Amino acid sequence: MRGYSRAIILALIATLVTLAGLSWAGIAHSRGKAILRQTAFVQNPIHSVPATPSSVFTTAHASFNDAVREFLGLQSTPVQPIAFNHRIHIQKGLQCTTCHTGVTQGPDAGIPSTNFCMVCHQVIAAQKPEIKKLAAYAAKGQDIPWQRVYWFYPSTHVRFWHSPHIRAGLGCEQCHGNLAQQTVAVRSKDLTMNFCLNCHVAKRVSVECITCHF
Amino acid sequence: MRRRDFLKIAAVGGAAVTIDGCGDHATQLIHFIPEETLIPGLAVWRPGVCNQCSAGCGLQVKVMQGDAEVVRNGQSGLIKMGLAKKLEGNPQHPVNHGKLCARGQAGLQVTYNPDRIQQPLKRTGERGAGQFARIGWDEAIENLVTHLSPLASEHPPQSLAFLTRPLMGQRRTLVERFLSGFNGAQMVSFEPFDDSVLREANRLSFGHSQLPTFDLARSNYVVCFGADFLGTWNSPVAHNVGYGAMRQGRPGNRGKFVQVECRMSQTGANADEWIPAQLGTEGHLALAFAHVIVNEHLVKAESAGTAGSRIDGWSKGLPDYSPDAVARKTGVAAEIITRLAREMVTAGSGVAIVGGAPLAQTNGLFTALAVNALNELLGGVGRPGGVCFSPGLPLDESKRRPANAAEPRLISVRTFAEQVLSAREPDTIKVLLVNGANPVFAAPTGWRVREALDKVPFIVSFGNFLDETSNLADLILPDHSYLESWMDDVPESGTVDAVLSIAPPAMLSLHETRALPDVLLDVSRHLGGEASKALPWKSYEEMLQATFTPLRHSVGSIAADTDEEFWGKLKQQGGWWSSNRVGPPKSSPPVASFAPVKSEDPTWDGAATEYPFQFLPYVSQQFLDGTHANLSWLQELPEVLSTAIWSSWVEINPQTAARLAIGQGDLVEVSSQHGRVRAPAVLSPGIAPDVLAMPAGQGHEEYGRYATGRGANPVHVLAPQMATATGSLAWASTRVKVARVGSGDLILFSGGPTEFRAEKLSR
Amino acid sequence: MDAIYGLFSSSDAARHALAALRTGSPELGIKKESIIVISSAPLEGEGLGWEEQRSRMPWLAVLGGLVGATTGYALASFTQRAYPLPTGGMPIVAPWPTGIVMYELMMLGAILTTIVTFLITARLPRYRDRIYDPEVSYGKVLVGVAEADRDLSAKVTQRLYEQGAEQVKEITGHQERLRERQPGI
Amino acid sequence: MAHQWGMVIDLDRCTGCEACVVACHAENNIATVSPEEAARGRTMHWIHVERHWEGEYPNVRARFRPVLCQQCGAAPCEPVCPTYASYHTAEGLNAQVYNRCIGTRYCANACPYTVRVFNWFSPEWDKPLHLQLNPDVSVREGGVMEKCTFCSQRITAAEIHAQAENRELRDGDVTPACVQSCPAGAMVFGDLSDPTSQVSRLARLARGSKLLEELGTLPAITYLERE
Amino acid sequence: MAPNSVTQTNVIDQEAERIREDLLRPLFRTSWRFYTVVGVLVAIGLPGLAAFIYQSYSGLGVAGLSNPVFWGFYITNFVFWIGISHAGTLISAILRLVNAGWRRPVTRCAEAITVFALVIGGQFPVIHLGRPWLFFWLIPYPSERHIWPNFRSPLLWDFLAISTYITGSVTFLLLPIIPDWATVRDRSTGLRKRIYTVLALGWQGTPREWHRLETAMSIMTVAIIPVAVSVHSIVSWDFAMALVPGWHSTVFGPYFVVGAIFSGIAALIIAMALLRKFLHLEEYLTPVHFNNLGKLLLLMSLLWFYFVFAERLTVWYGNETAEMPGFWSVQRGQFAGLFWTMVACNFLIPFPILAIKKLRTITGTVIASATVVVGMWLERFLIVVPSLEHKFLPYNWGSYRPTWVEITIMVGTAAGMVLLYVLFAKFVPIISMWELRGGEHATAAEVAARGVVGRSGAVPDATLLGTNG
Repeated sequence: MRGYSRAIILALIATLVTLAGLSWAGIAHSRGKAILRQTAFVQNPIHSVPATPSSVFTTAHASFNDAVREFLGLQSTPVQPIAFNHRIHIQKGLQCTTCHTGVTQGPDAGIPSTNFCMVCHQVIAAQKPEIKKLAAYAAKGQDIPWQRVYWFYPSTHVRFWHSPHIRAGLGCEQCHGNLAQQTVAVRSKDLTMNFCLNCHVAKRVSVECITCHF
Repeated sequence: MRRRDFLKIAAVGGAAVTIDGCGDHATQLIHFIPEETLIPGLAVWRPGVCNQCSAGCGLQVKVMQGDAEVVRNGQSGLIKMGLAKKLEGNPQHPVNHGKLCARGQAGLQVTYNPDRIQQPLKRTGERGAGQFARIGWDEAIENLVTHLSPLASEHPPQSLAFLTRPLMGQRRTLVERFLSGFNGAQMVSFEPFDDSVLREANRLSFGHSQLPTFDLARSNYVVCFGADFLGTWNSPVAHNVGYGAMRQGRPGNRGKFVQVECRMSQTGANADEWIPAQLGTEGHLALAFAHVIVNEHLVKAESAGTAGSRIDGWSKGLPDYSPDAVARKTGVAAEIITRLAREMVTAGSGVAIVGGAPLAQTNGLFTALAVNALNELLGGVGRPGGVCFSPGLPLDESKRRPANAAEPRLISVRTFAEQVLSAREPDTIKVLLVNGANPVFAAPTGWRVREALDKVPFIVSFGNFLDETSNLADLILPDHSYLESWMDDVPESGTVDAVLSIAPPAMLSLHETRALPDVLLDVSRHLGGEASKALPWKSYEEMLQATFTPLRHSVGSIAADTDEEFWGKLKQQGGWWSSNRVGPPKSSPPVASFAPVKSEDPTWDGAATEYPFQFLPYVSQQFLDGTHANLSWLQELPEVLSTAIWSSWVEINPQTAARLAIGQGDLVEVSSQHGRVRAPAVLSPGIAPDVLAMPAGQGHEEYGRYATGRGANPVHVLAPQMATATGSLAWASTRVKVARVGSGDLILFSGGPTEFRAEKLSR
Repeated sequence: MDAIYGLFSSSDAARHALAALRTGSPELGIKKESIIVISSAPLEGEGLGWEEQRSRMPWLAVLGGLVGATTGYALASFTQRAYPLPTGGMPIVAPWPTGIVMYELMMLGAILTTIVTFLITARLPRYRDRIYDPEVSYGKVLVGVAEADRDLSAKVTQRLYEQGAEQVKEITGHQERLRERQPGI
Repeated sequence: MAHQWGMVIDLDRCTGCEACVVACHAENNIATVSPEEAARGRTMHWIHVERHWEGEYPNVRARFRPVLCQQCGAAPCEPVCPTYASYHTAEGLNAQVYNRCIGTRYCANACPYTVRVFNWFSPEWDKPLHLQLNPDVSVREGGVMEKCTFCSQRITAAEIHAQAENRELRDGDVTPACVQSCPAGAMVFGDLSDPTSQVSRLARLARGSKLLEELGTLPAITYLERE
Repeated sequence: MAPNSVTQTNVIDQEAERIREDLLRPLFRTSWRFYTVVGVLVAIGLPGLAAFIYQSYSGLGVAGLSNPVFWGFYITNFVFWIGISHAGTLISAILRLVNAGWRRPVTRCAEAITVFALVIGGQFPVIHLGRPWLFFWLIPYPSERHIWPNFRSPLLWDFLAISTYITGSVTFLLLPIIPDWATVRDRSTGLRKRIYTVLALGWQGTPREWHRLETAMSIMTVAIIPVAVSVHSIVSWDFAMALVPGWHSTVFGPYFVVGAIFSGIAALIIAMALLRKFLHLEEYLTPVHFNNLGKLLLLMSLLWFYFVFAERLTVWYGNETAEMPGFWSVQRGQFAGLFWTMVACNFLIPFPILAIKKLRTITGTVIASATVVVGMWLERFLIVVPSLEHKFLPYNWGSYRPTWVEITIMVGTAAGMVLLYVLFAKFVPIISMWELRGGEHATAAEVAARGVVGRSGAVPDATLLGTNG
């Protein structure tokens, strides 16, 4: 009886030893790429250690919380520094393209700088509290830190060009809702892949994955 | 475990605590009003001038709007600004025809380098300890002016020196003018692997003291002695463009290419015939070719003209250079010599190229003159498919310097160091201005540059980076990167046209840096007097405009009615080039009297018995002389033959290695009479058994996070030997020995075996 | 649910008891269908109810397999055609891989059908209204009669004891109260 | 007829200068890893220049061959992907859809050219190197496979621009970064379905061959062998 | 006749009761040893879990995989465990199918191995993912992305096959447990009784239930064998479908299946030996079982050797450029040590032990099995890694060196497997009580002599392997 229990223990030990041997000695010997550590050196001592590379730009998540939110597709509602009123501007006859100048030419719509706002608001409605905030930014030489309303997580790898959609005759409201009815812009459409695909299928335009994901 | 990993784990652990507690970092920063407006997401292409080597290629810079973290008026914040996103060649540019080499492409990382000096620094600790305090520009300029004003007023001889890497375009003029305000100021030019021997030879042979331009595209036969012209030498992009056309640009007429060298370079790998010759005997081989050509009456000896006359015995048919005699010397079989010589002539148009290691010998000038003579004999000089010299701009060169100013003395770093170290009054040089040159890293230890710099009382560096030389500075006034400043250059070679490359800044400056020319103008204004008279312009742009608008009157790529229009188009086009090609000049009249060179063998430092190997440092494909070692793209770019990345190494012939029991990747120590260096071995089939080769560029002690402490610097073993004729460093004339010292490590991009044969691979 | 049953120590005794109950069913006034046998292991030999057992389970499994295979084909072909993405130069509905999908789903279908059929035909799970005695798990064989709301005790008890029952118990009402009955009453 | 994008690489012109490699890094936001990671063979090159030695010293020769994704017509990498992250577009591109990729790395095993690279970690850039990132191209996250796309962002942009100008794409409208940079003009890109395009004409040359042609992967890249 | 019969049955009854007590003892009595074992296994397993979390968060790069060796230990373990899983279901199904009487004490512990090996092995494809949190994209379900999984991918076949297999195996394991749970239910009290009451599904033991159970089992027996064969074939196709020299082989299907059964039997023998020792089942798991399984193992060892030989022979003889570097690296290159260890473990050592009757004892078969398990793991490793290291273009060759993460996860999951098994043995009678009738287990001779088990249409047992014990 004792005999084979010892045999089992021996076999287990042999397994572990084999595994250890595998991992450290046998597998990756010599000619492969992985020859670790770099030891070429000069005789002069290195007198200053290079700065530790700091990771600033990464698609990794800042926290576990972020990762979970992204996984679940949660996007927090943006809080704008100035309660920009879209409705009033549209009512006054401004076109979307007056401010969002990039929309007909390139991928991004763009948001004008404080200077652009001040072209009008130097005079118009200068006394209103929100405009005063604007003026204060302008006086400090600062731009307004607008928050994005529509955006995608980096892991969606979505590239979107506005201009072809505008050229195709799509109205802004197709994807952004009727801003003539909105004050501060809110995310009124859920821009899911389903949303995009339905339109692309209906209009018989490309549904190749790499049309948008590249 | 790396710190990053730790933070990540900590983040997981802390997630429960910090639920929703994380804000967007970007929103906490101030947003500045943009200083230029660009359509977001759309690229604009702006011209540029490449500064990654001295070829002077024209750039096209893709600029797109992005959010950059900058400091404005002492406040940090975010700004939407045009950011350079990609560098491409300027398609109109006559040198590079829209192409750009790997190093040129990587130039983007100069501007965005994390280790750039972002604002003026003042030394606080011991010199060389690397301790600096950040200061403002006003303080910095004031500091410099304080040190310079006594020199400007008192006129002590040799009080100021300007140590620089070879300057491009009007920068050189500006610096010369600046220095002319100081009596006895010296310009110290430093380029580790310079071509002064070739320039001198070209002056003697052809009357042009400049690097040659090759018309490879129309050449039927290229024989190259040692120059890595497709990789690193002279104007590589122009050469590649021409090479491609030579090979397959003319249907049915594929040019032949023969490379003579003892260590296969990237260029040599492309040769139809690769001929390893003894290092330093390339001149003999060239003359042996000439011998065959002349003695077989394929071409008359006299047709070599002046270039031929520089060689002793030319007119007598070069009796000393019979193929048999030369075969013994060079190790190249006589039959090969004879065959190649005949081929060269029958090919129609041929060109001989020389550069690199053969000229970095004590007999470099002999070699260069020999090849020049061969070139002239082949009839290629000034003809299609041959060699020519780029014409200068049709501008009045006399305006370069104020008439009354003395030309600053141009000396080498070696002379400078000797002067400083030997001077009785050690502070003869009171102020040293350093721009881009890094002799502490790249000059042989025997030159004692570091000791010399230690004796200079005040060193100012205009460097972008803290390198070994800048690290010794007392004051650092960081320059803009070349994408952030006005750039101009007149390429020395690479084109048959007269070319001016010029470009305004492609992007606004990212950090609180200032362009060197503008700083010098500013300083000269502060100094007043002679110094300011020589530099009457408010800005460098103004100087460039004043200098180059006269080009409007020459026939060239820009037609404009007014100077303003011309200037505007010039800025847009990224340069000016003569449209009707200024014909390549014929051999110029003889230059002074010169005793014809006799057969000369190289002198090696070190006895062959004790030091059995010839040591061949070579300009690195990734880093050139080491300037680019701080660019991560280039560190991770496999050197194409060894496939090594993030490394430096010693190349050894496999048979030699077997004899010395050295295996691939083993750590070896290479030692000469002057120093030692340790690096892993790379067994390379393309190197002569008695040669050890090592790439330059690594082994930085101080050059940012990507370069510091990485690899080894071959310069440490070099003998401070000079090429006899020019006084430049004979960097390939040291003998060494080698020994395995341990199991070293090497990072190779390719995990494959070196012995694998390609022919099995595909059909 | 009312029931009465005897516990037997041997399968032979149980078989005899079962036979006795069957043959005596008109006399005892019980239906043959309400005679129950419970054992802790499948009983060997004739006469213990096995011969009556027939099941279409194998056929159902085959049917389930067919359904699975069809599902597999439908799944593979409809989903692939819904968003046709060519890969590797293969047809959108590639025959060989679809065959594998069909095969696996066929087997899955057969297995699931078997499980479901087993549970349904064996009337499992069922936690209420069951006649059971823990003694069974000690190896006893239970033979008895289960007929709703009928008092059969005396005769059946008698008969069970005659056949060698070690114990006879009865269940009355919905509480499933167990009451042991003594022999000879 | 949809475009069929293809490339010709003239090995007689290729000098091994590796301009294409850096151009690709710059264009496609390819991360540099680190010496430690590089030592594990985890560099991210989408294109590399293979070097093969032939012969012994002194009759030694090296051959260069730039190898990038061959955009195979019958790509072994595509069908093995369980999530369709790898598939074939109508324009002949072997697409890699990053967001669909779950990181099985099966495609990379199946690829006989070993040109697929995996993000073993999420890439990082030391500040401010992130400013060099091309906004036209995604930054891929850790756990995702990537490879040469024939610079599909440039194809898309060229198509959008052509559309804006109401015209068809012309030969030469699209040049991937590597082709654009190649000093020796060794690489030519274009539409193989257009028999008059430069790439079609070159692909028909007798010197042309496909890499590992015998595997039947139908690469879209033709190599013109060195003479 | 009747009294005689009664006496007889009473004896059997007592015997059966003793069996039940023996087999139920582990369920009701918990010794310190159980807690120690569980503690140790948890202690080994948790670091594996931690390593997986670390890997998920940091990136797969913390493992030793590289370009071009994209698969390493994880896939090796996946194949290995799926192979081990063939212990049970397949063996047990075959033995059931041929109605080998001696199988009765063996089947359940074999089937349990199947289920747990699948549970463990099935984790590896997820563990090895670059973005494991998205593993559910393998499941065909309608999503707003309009995209379904790619049914052309062998990984999807894997998913389907393993899903089917695990469903089948669990069924196969659970169905015969129901009556045993009923027994436990009847003998326990309190919470345990309530749990087992639920688990027993209200099992009574009527002829109808027994009949349905046996019918279901016979269908499952027939169904599970092709499923098991298909599972390991599909696992082999993960490799064979890829254009990798050394993988792209038609023999891989049967080769993998044979290897799987081989390692499965070995795992079963080890498990039986451990159970016998620790649960004191000496009387039930007798040398006869080990002897019979040893013979099976011997057969598989020969088959395995045949396949290895056939596969190597064709590669060597064909001498294709692309295949040879990988081949030689295994035969005499850096993997030669592992290769010859594998050959020793799978053939040279077990063959004599199993072939010589005197050595085919419990100790002998266990030693042979232990080497086979190690050898089969090595075989999987040698299929996965050397081929990936040597693909078509030699410039891109690379190498693989696992890190602590992979090893920790591997050891941790192995501990998890054992833990699951230990817990199973704790909560379920590891030998099917109702199938094991009194006296039937006594000796093989008796087994052979006793013949038929009463089941309608059943083949008389001991036809195949049970007869010559």
